[in-house]
Amino acid sequence: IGEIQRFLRDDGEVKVSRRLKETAGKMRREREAYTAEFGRPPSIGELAERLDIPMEEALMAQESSRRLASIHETVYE
Amino acid sequence: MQNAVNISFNALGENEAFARVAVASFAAKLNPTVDDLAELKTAVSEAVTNAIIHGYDSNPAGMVYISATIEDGEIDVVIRDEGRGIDNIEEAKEPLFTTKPEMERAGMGFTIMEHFTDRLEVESSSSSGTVVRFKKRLAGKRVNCV
Amino acid sequence: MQNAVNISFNALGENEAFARVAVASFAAKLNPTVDDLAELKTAVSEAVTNAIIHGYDSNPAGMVYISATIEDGEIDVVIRDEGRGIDNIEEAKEPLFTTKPEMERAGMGFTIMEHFTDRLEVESSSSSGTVVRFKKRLAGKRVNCV
Ligand SMILES: Nc1ncnc2c1ncn2[C@@H]1O[C@H](COP(=O)(O)OP(=O)(O)O)[C@@H](O)[C@H]1O
Ligand SMILES: Nc1ncnc2c1ncn2[C@@H]1O[C@H](COP(=O)(O)OP(=O)(O)O)[C@@H](O)[C@H]1O
Ligand SMILES: [Mg+2]
Ligand SMILES: [Mg+2]
Repeated sequence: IGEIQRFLRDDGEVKVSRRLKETAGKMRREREAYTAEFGRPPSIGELAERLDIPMEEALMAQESSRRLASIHETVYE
Repeated sequence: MQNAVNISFNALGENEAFARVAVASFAAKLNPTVDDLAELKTAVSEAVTNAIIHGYDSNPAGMVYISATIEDGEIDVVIRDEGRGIDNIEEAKEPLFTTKPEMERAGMGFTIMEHFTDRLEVESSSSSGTVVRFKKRLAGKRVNCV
Repeated sequence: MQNAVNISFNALGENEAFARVAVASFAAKLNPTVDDLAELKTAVSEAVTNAIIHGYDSNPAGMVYISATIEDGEIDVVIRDEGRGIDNIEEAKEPLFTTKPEMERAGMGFTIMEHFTDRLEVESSSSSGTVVRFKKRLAGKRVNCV
Protein backbone atom coordinates (compact mmCIF):
# COMPACT_ATOMS: atom_id res chain seq x y z
CA ILE A 1 0.00 0.00 0.00
CA GLY A 2 2.75 2.40 0.95
CA GLU A 3 4.23 1.79 -2.46
CA ILE A 4 0.98 2.47 -4.28
CA GLN A 5 0.37 5.53 -2.17
CA ARG A 6 3.83 6.93 -2.85
CA PHE A 7 3.22 6.29 -6.52
CA LEU A 8 -0.04 8.23 -6.37
CA ARG A 9 0.99 10.93 -3.95
CA ASP A 10 3.43 12.86 -6.07
CA ASP A 11 1.74 16.21 -6.24
CA GLY A 12 1.46 17.40 -2.70
CA GLU A 13 -1.39 19.81 -2.36
CA VAL A 14 -1.81 20.73 -6.02
CA LYS A 15 -5.49 21.24 -6.77
CA VAL A 16 -7.08 19.33 -9.63
CA SER A 17 -8.40 22.54 -11.19
CA ARG A 18 -4.90 24.02 -11.46
CA ARG A 19 -3.38 20.86 -12.85
CA LEU A 20 -6.12 20.50 -15.46
CA LYS A 21 -5.85 24.11 -16.53
CA GLU A 22 -2.13 23.66 -17.18
CA THR A 23 -2.76 20.45 -19.09
CA ALA A 24 -5.52 22.10 -21.11
CA GLY A 25 -3.09 24.82 -22.20
CA LYS A 26 -0.55 22.22 -23.32
CA MET A 27 -3.24 20.31 -25.19
CA ARG A 28 -4.39 23.42 -27.03
CA ARG A 29 -0.85 24.26 -28.14
CA GLU A 30 -0.12 20.67 -29.15
CA ARG A 31 -3.37 20.47 -31.11
CA GLU A 32 -2.33 23.54 -33.12
CA ALA A 33 1.18 22.20 -33.71
CA TYR A 34 -0.11 18.78 -34.73
CA THR A 35 -2.73 20.19 -37.09
CA ALA A 36 -0.12 22.43 -38.72
CA GLU A 37 2.18 19.45 -39.21
CA PHE A 38 -0.30 16.79 -40.39
CA GLY A 39 -3.13 18.84 -41.85
CA ARG A 40 -5.70 17.26 -39.53
CA PRO A 41 -6.45 17.46 -35.84
CA PRO A 42 -4.98 14.73 -33.63
CA SER A 43 -7.06 12.04 -31.99
CA ILE A 44 -7.45 12.37 -28.25
CA GLY A 45 -5.14 9.34 -27.88
CA GLU A 46 -2.44 10.84 -30.10
CA LEU A 47 -2.59 14.07 -28.16
CA ALA A 48 -2.27 12.30 -24.80
CA GLU A 49 0.63 10.25 -26.11
CA ARG A 50 2.51 13.25 -27.48
CA LEU A 51 2.11 15.07 -24.18
CA ASP A 52 2.90 11.90 -22.22
CA ILE A 53 -0.19 12.23 -20.05
CA PRO A 54 -2.83 9.60 -19.22
CA MET A 55 -5.92 9.55 -21.43
CA GLU A 56 -8.04 10.17 -18.33
CA GLU A 57 -6.23 13.42 -17.61
CA ALA A 58 -6.58 14.50 -21.24
CA LEU A 59 -10.33 13.87 -21.10
CA MET A 60 -10.78 15.90 -17.95
CA ALA A 61 -8.49 18.67 -19.12
CA GLN A 62 -10.37 19.07 -22.40
CA GLU A 63 -13.38 19.96 -20.30
CA SER A 64 -11.58 22.63 -18.34
CA SER A 65 -10.60 24.47 -21.51
CA ARG A 66 -14.04 24.59 -23.00
CA ARG A 67 -14.70 27.80 -24.86
CA LEU A 68 -18.30 28.55 -25.63
CA ALA A 69 -17.55 31.41 -27.97
CA SER A 70 -16.28 29.05 -30.65
CA ILE A 71 -19.65 27.28 -30.93
CA HIS A 72 -21.24 30.49 -32.05
CA GLU A 73 -18.61 31.07 -34.72
CA THR A 74 -18.81 27.52 -36.05
CA VAL A 75 -22.57 27.58 -36.43
CA TYR A 76 -22.88 31.00 -37.99
CA GLU A 77 -19.93 30.65 -40.34
CA MET B 1 -20.51 -6.79 -29.14
CA GLN B 2 -22.51 -3.76 -28.29
CA ASN B 3 -21.43 -1.81 -25.24
CA ALA B 4 -23.82 0.44 -23.33
CA VAL B 5 -23.56 2.94 -20.50
CA ASN B 6 -26.32 4.81 -18.73
CA ILE B 7 -26.05 7.90 -16.59
CA SER B 8 -28.64 9.95 -14.75
CA PHE B 9 -28.39 13.04 -12.60
CA ASN B 10 -30.33 15.87 -10.99
CA ALA B 11 -31.37 18.74 -13.24
CA LEU B 12 -28.65 21.08 -12.06
CA GLY B 13 -26.55 23.18 -14.41
CA GLU B 14 -23.41 22.16 -12.56
CA ASN B 15 -24.00 18.54 -13.68
CA GLU B 16 -23.65 19.47 -17.31
CA ALA B 17 -19.86 19.19 -17.09
CA PHE B 18 -20.23 15.75 -15.52
CA ALA B 19 -22.47 14.65 -18.39
CA ARG B 20 -20.07 16.01 -21.01
CA VAL B 21 -17.02 14.29 -19.57
CA ALA B 22 -18.87 11.03 -18.91
CA VAL B 23 -20.06 10.78 -22.52
CA ALA B 24 -16.63 11.86 -23.81
CA SER B 25 -14.84 9.26 -21.72
CA PHE B 26 -17.11 6.55 -23.11
CA ALA B 27 -16.61 7.86 -26.66
CA ALA B 28 -12.85 7.90 -26.10
CA LYS B 29 -12.78 4.14 -26.77
CA LEU B 30 -13.17 5.01 -30.44
CA ASN B 31 -10.16 7.33 -30.25
CA PRO B 32 -11.92 10.25 -31.97
CA THR B 33 -10.19 13.44 -33.01
CA VAL B 34 -10.21 16.14 -30.35
CA ASP B 35 -12.41 18.21 -32.65
CA ASP B 36 -15.03 15.48 -33.07
CA LEU B 37 -15.00 14.93 -29.34
CA ALA B 38 -15.55 18.64 -28.71
CA GLU B 39 -18.48 18.61 -31.15
CA LEU B 40 -20.02 15.58 -29.47
CA LYS B 41 -19.73 17.27 -26.09
CA THR B 42 -21.32 20.44 -27.41
CA ALA B 43 -24.30 18.47 -28.72
CA VAL B 44 -24.62 16.74 -25.34
CA SER B 45 -24.52 20.12 -23.59
CA GLU B 46 -27.29 21.56 -25.69
CA ALA B 47 -29.59 18.60 -25.10
CA VAL B 48 -28.83 18.48 -21.36
CA THR B 49 -29.32 22.23 -20.98
CA ASN B 50 -32.67 21.96 -22.73
CA ALA B 51 -33.77 19.13 -20.44
CA ILE B 52 -32.82 21.17 -17.38
CA ILE B 53 -34.12 24.61 -18.27
CA HIS B 54 -37.04 23.82 -20.58
CA GLY B 55 -38.01 20.30 -19.51
CA TYR B 56 -37.78 20.89 -15.78
CA ASP B 57 -37.81 24.69 -15.57
CA SER B 58 -34.58 24.36 -13.58
CA ASN B 59 -36.21 22.33 -10.82
CA PRO B 60 -33.30 20.18 -9.56
CA ALA B 61 -35.63 17.42 -8.39
CA GLY B 62 -36.02 16.42 -12.06
CA MET B 63 -33.71 13.71 -13.37
CA VAL B 64 -31.92 13.72 -16.72
CA TYR B 65 -31.16 10.32 -18.29
CA ILE B 66 -28.44 9.62 -20.84
CA SER B 67 -27.74 6.30 -22.52
CA ALA B 68 -24.91 5.79 -24.94
CA THR B 69 -23.96 2.81 -27.03
CA ILE B 70 -21.04 2.22 -29.32
CA GLU B 71 -21.24 0.08 -32.40
CA ASP B 72 -19.15 0.01 -35.56
CA GLY B 73 -17.24 3.19 -34.89
CA GLU B 74 -20.37 5.16 -34.15
CA ILE B 75 -21.73 6.47 -30.88
CA ASP B 76 -25.46 6.64 -30.31
CA VAL B 77 -26.58 9.00 -27.54
CA VAL B 78 -30.08 9.24 -26.07
CA ILE B 79 -30.85 12.14 -23.73
CA ARG B 80 -34.20 11.93 -21.99
CA ASP B 81 -36.17 13.97 -19.50
CA GLU B 82 -39.55 13.47 -17.89
CA GLY B 83 -40.40 17.14 -18.06
CA ARG B 84 -43.05 19.29 -19.68
CA GLY B 85 -42.47 18.12 -23.28
CA ILE B 86 -42.37 20.09 -26.53
CA ASP B 87 -45.64 21.20 -28.16
CA ASN B 88 -44.46 21.48 -31.72
CA ILE B 89 -41.16 19.75 -32.49
CA GLU B 90 -40.80 21.11 -36.03
CA GLU B 91 -41.19 24.64 -34.76
CA ALA B 92 -38.82 24.03 -31.84
CA LYS B 93 -36.11 22.87 -34.27
CA GLU B 94 -36.27 26.05 -36.35
CA PRO B 95 -33.17 28.21 -35.95
CA LEU B 96 -33.81 31.04 -33.50
CA PHE B 97 -37.09 29.60 -32.24
CA THR B 98 -37.17 29.77 -28.45
CA THR B 99 -39.67 29.95 -25.64
CA LYS B 100 -37.06 31.54 -23.38
CA PRO B 101 -35.92 34.59 -25.35
CA GLU B 102 -34.20 36.09 -22.32
CA MET B 103 -31.41 33.52 -22.60
CA GLU B 104 -28.15 34.08 -24.35
CA ARG B 105 -27.69 32.51 -27.80
CA ALA B 106 -31.39 31.76 -27.69
CA GLY B 107 -32.99 29.35 -30.13
CA MET B 108 -29.87 27.72 -31.54
CA GLY B 109 -29.75 24.51 -29.48
CA PHE B 110 -31.33 22.13 -31.99
CA THR B 111 -29.48 23.80 -34.87
CA ILE B 112 -26.19 23.18 -33.08
CA MET B 113 -27.11 19.56 -32.34
CA GLU B 114 -28.03 19.00 -35.97
CA HIS B 115 -24.82 20.61 -37.11
CA PHE B 116 -22.52 18.60 -34.85
CA THR B 117 -24.05 15.14 -35.16
CA ASP B 118 -24.79 12.75 -38.00
CA ARG B 119 -28.44 12.09 -37.28
CA LEU B 120 -30.83 13.73 -34.86
CA GLU B 121 -34.25 12.47 -33.75
CA VAL B 122 -36.58 14.15 -31.28
CA GLU B 123 -39.67 12.65 -29.67
CA SER B 124 -41.75 14.46 -27.13
CA SER B 125 -45.10 14.46 -25.39
CA SER B 126 -46.51 16.48 -22.54
CA SER B 127 -47.22 13.29 -20.58
CA SER B 128 -43.83 11.59 -20.77
CA GLY B 129 -41.27 14.29 -21.57
CA THR B 130 -38.64 14.57 -24.27
CA VAL B 131 -36.21 12.15 -25.89
CA VAL B 132 -33.38 13.49 -28.04
CA ARG B 133 -31.30 10.92 -29.87
CA PHE B 134 -28.28 11.44 -32.05
CA LYS B 135 -25.54 9.42 -33.64
CA LYS B 136 -22.03 10.49 -34.50
CA ARG B 137 -19.40 8.60 -36.42
CA LEU B 138 -16.14 8.87 -34.52
CA ALA B 139 -13.89 6.19 -35.98
CA GLY B 140 -13.05 4.97 -39.46
CA LYS B 141 -14.07 8.28 -40.92
CA ARG B 142 -11.29 9.00 -43.31
CA VAL B 143 -11.10 6.56 -46.16
CA ASN B 144 -8.02 7.69 -48.04
CA CYS B 145 -8.12 6.10 -51.46
CA VAL B 146 -4.75 6.76 -53.04
CA MET C 1 -28.69 20.64 -1.40
CA GLN C 2 -27.65 17.11 -2.10
CA ASN C 3 -26.58 16.30 -5.63
CA ALA C 4 -26.66 12.77 -7.01
CA VAL C 5 -25.47 11.04 -10.15
CA ASN C 6 -25.95 7.43 -11.21
CA ILE C 7 -24.10 5.46 -13.81
CA SER C 8 -24.40 1.88 -14.99
CA PHE C 9 -22.50 -0.10 -17.58
CA ASN C 10 -21.77 -3.57 -18.89
CA ALA C 11 -19.24 -5.65 -16.95
CA LEU C 12 -16.41 -5.07 -19.39
CA GLY C 13 -12.90 -4.22 -18.29
CA GLU C 14 -12.76 -1.44 -20.86
CA ASN C 15 -15.56 0.35 -18.98
CA GLU C 16 -13.43 0.74 -15.89
CA ALA C 17 -11.79 3.86 -17.32
CA PHE C 18 -15.23 5.26 -18.10
CA ALA C 19 -16.31 4.70 -14.49
CA ARG C 20 -13.14 6.27 -13.11
CA VAL C 21 -13.42 9.40 -15.23
CA ALA C 22 -17.17 9.75 -14.63
CA VAL C 23 -16.77 9.61 -10.85
CA ALA C 24 -13.70 11.86 -11.01
CA SER C 25 -15.48 14.49 -13.09
CA PHE C 26 -18.34 14.54 -10.59
CA ALA C 27 -15.89 14.77 -7.67
CA ALA C 28 -14.06 17.59 -9.48
CA LYS C 29 -16.82 19.97 -8.34
CA LEU C 30 -15.21 19.87 -4.90
CA ASN C 31 -11.85 20.84 -6.41
CA PRO C 32 -9.88 18.15 -4.56
CA THR C 33 -6.11 17.84 -4.63
CA VAL C 34 -4.61 15.79 -7.47
CA ASP C 35 -3.57 13.16 -4.91
CA ASP C 36 -6.98 12.80 -3.29
CA LEU C 37 -8.61 12.42 -6.68
CA ALA C 38 -6.08 9.75 -7.67
CA GLU C 39 -6.90 7.84 -4.47
CA LEU C 40 -10.62 8.10 -5.10
CA LYS C 41 -10.17 6.79 -8.64
CA THR C 42 -8.06 3.90 -7.40
CA ALA C 43 -10.76 2.90 -4.89
CA VAL C 44 -13.40 3.06 -7.64
CA SER C 45 -11.22 0.88 -9.88
CA GLU C 46 -10.81 -1.78 -7.24
CA ALA C 47 -14.54 -2.00 -6.54
CA VAL C 48 -15.47 -2.00 -10.23
CA THR C 49 -12.86 -4.63 -11.06
CA ASN C 50 -14.21 -6.81 -8.26
CA ALA C 51 -17.76 -6.45 -9.55
CA ILE C 52 -16.65 -7.44 -13.05
CA ILE C 53 -14.27 -10.30 -12.36
CA HIS C 54 -15.63 -11.74 -9.11
CA GLY C 55 -19.28 -10.69 -9.18
CA TYR C 56 -19.92 -11.52 -12.82
CA ASP C 57 -16.97 -13.76 -13.65
CA SER C 58 -16.26 -11.37 -16.52
CA ASN C 59 -19.62 -12.00 -18.19
CA PRO C 60 -20.29 -8.69 -19.98
CA ALA C 61 -24.06 -9.18 -19.79
CA GLY C 62 -23.83 -8.23 -16.09
CA MET C 63 -24.41 -4.59 -15.20
CA VAL C 64 -22.39 -2.57 -12.70
CA TYR C 65 -24.19 0.32 -10.93
CA ILE C 66 -22.52 3.34 -9.37
CA SER C 67 -24.24 6.13 -7.49
CA ALA C 68 -22.40 9.11 -6.13
CA THR C 69 -23.62 11.97 -4.00
CA ILE C 70 -21.85 15.05 -2.80
CA GLU C 71 -22.67 16.74 0.46
CA ASP C 72 -20.64 19.04 2.68
CA GLY C 73 -17.33 18.53 0.90
CA GLU C 74 -17.63 14.77 1.00
CA ILE C 75 -18.32 12.32 -1.80
CA ASP C 76 -20.29 9.15 -1.10
CA VAL C 77 -19.87 6.38 -3.67
CA VAL C 78 -21.95 3.21 -3.91
CA ILE C 79 -20.79 0.49 -6.31
CA ARG C 80 -23.23 -2.37 -6.77
CA ASP C 81 -23.42 -5.57 -8.76
CA GLU C 82 -26.07 -8.26 -9.02
CA GLY C 83 -23.51 -11.02 -9.20
CA ARG C 84 -22.60 -14.10 -7.16
CA GLY C 85 -22.08 -12.30 -3.83
CA ILE C 86 -19.38 -12.78 -1.18
CA ASP C 87 -19.64 -15.74 1.21
CA ASN C 88 -17.67 -14.29 4.08
CA ILE C 89 -17.12 -10.54 4.00
CA GLU C 90 -14.71 -10.40 6.94
CA GLU C 91 -12.49 -12.99 5.32
CA ALA C 92 -12.73 -11.27 1.91
CA LYS C 93 -11.51 -8.01 3.47
CA GLU C 94 -8.38 -9.60 4.93
CA PRO C 95 -5.22 -8.44 3.19
CA LEU C 96 -4.06 -11.04 0.67
CA PHE C 97 -7.29 -13.05 0.80
CA THR C 98 -8.38 -13.88 -2.72
CA THR C 99 -10.41 -16.47 -4.57
CA LYS C 100 -8.54 -15.69 -7.79
CA PRO C 101 -4.87 -16.15 -6.81
CA GLU C 102 -3.74 -16.10 -10.45
CA MET C 103 -4.34 -12.32 -10.63
CA GLU C 104 -1.73 -9.65 -10.11
CA ARG C 105 -1.66 -7.82 -6.74
CA ALA C 106 -4.09 -10.47 -5.62
CA GLY C 107 -6.09 -10.00 -2.45
CA MET C 108 -5.35 -6.31 -1.88
CA GLY C 109 -8.51 -4.74 -3.34
CA PHE C 110 -10.42 -4.18 -0.10
CA THR C 111 -7.25 -3.17 1.72
CA ILE C 112 -6.63 -0.49 -0.89
CA MET C 113 -10.24 0.72 -0.71
CA GLU C 114 -10.07 0.92 3.07
CA HIS C 115 -6.81 2.77 2.95
CA PHE C 116 -7.82 5.31 0.31
CA THR C 117 -11.27 6.20 1.59
CA ASP C 118 -12.65 7.54 4.85
CA ARG C 119 -15.27 4.89 5.49
CA LEU C 120 -15.95 1.58 3.78
CA GLU C 121 -19.04 -0.60 4.08
CA VAL C 122 -19.67 -3.87 2.29
CA GLU C 123 -22.95 -5.76 2.07
CA SER C 124 -23.38 -8.90 0.10
CA SER C 125 -25.65 -11.89 -0.40
CA SER C 126 -25.67 -14.69 -2.92
CA SER C 127 -29.22 -13.78 -3.95
CA SER C 128 -28.78 -10.07 -4.62
CA GLY C 129 -25.08 -9.45 -5.18
CA THR C 130 -22.64 -7.02 -3.60
CA VAL C 131 -22.81 -3.39 -2.50
CA VAL C 132 -19.60 -1.52 -1.68
CA ARG C 133 -19.99 1.94 -0.25
CA PHE C 134 -17.35 4.45 0.70
CA LYS C 135 -17.05 8.09 1.57
CA LYS C 136 -14.14 10.40 1.03
CA ARG C 137 -13.72 13.95 2.23
CA LEU C 138 -12.40 16.03 -0.67
CA ALA C 139 -12.90 19.64 0.39
CA GLY C 140 -12.51 21.61 3.55
CA LYS C 141 -10.11 19.04 4.89
CA ARG C 142 -7.36 20.92 6.54
CA VAL C 143 -8.43 23.47 9.08
CA ASN C 144 -5.31 25.47 9.64
CA CYS C 145 -5.72 27.32 12.92
CA VAL C 146 -2.93 29.82 13.06
N1 LIG D 1 -36.18 19.00 -23.27
C1 LIG D 1 -37.08 19.94 -23.59
N2 LIG D 1 -38.25 20.04 -22.91
C2 LIG D 1 -39.16 20.99 -23.23
N3 LIG D 1 -39.00 21.87 -24.22
C3 LIG D 1 -37.86 21.84 -24.93
C4 LIG D 1 -36.84 20.88 -24.65
N4 LIG D 1 -35.84 21.07 -25.54
C5 LIG D 1 -36.20 22.09 -26.31
N5 LIG D 1 -37.42 22.57 -25.96
C6 LIG D 1 -38.17 23.69 -26.63
O1 LIG D 1 -37.56 23.93 -27.89
C7 LIG D 1 -37.14 25.29 -27.99
C8 LIG D 1 -35.88 25.41 -28.83
O2 LIG D 1 -34.77 24.79 -28.21
P1 LIG D 1 -33.31 25.26 -28.59
O3 LIG D 1 -33.15 25.17 -30.08
O4 LIG D 1 -32.34 24.48 -27.78
O5 LIG D 1 -33.28 26.80 -28.20
P2 LIG D 1 -33.26 27.46 -26.74
O6 LIG D 1 -32.89 26.38 -25.76
O7 LIG D 1 -32.23 28.53 -26.81
O8 LIG D 1 -34.64 27.98 -26.50
C9 LIG D 1 -36.96 25.73 -26.55
O9 LIG D 1 -37.10 27.14 -26.41
C10 LIG D 1 -38.10 24.98 -25.86
O10 LIG D 1 -39.33 25.62 -26.02
N1 LIG E 1 -18.19 -7.81 -6.09
C1 LIG E 1 -17.78 -9.02 -5.64
N2 LIG E 1 -18.51 -10.13 -5.90
C2 LIG E 1 -18.12 -11.34 -5.46
N3 LIG E 1 -16.99 -11.55 -4.75
C3 LIG E 1 -16.21 -10.49 -4.46
C4 LIG E 1 -16.56 -9.18 -4.89
N4 LIG E 1 -15.61 -8.31 -4.44
C5 LIG E 1 -14.71 -9.06 -3.77
N5 LIG E 1 -15.06 -10.38 -3.77
C6 LIG E 1 -14.35 -11.48 -3.09
O1 LIG E 1 -13.43 -10.90 -2.17
C7 LIG E 1 -12.11 -11.34 -2.45
C8 LIG E 1 -11.10 -10.27 -2.06
O2 LIG E 1 -11.24 -9.13 -2.91
P1 LIG E 1 -10.00 -8.17 -3.11
O3 LIG E 1 -9.52 -7.73 -1.77
O4 LIG E 1 -10.37 -7.10 -4.08
O5 LIG E 1 -8.87 -9.10 -3.74
P2 LIG E 1 -8.82 -9.73 -5.22
O6 LIG E 1 -9.79 -9.00 -6.08
O7 LIG E 1 -7.41 -9.52 -5.67
O8 LIG E 1 -9.18 -11.18 -5.08
C9 LIG E 1 -12.14 -11.74 -3.90
O9 LIG E 1 -11.11 -12.67 -4.23
C10 LIG E 1 -13.54 -12.31 -4.05
O10 LIG E 1 -13.58 -13.64 -3.60
MG1 LIG F 1 -31.35 25.09 -25.97
MG1 LIG G 1 -9.99 -6.99 -6.19
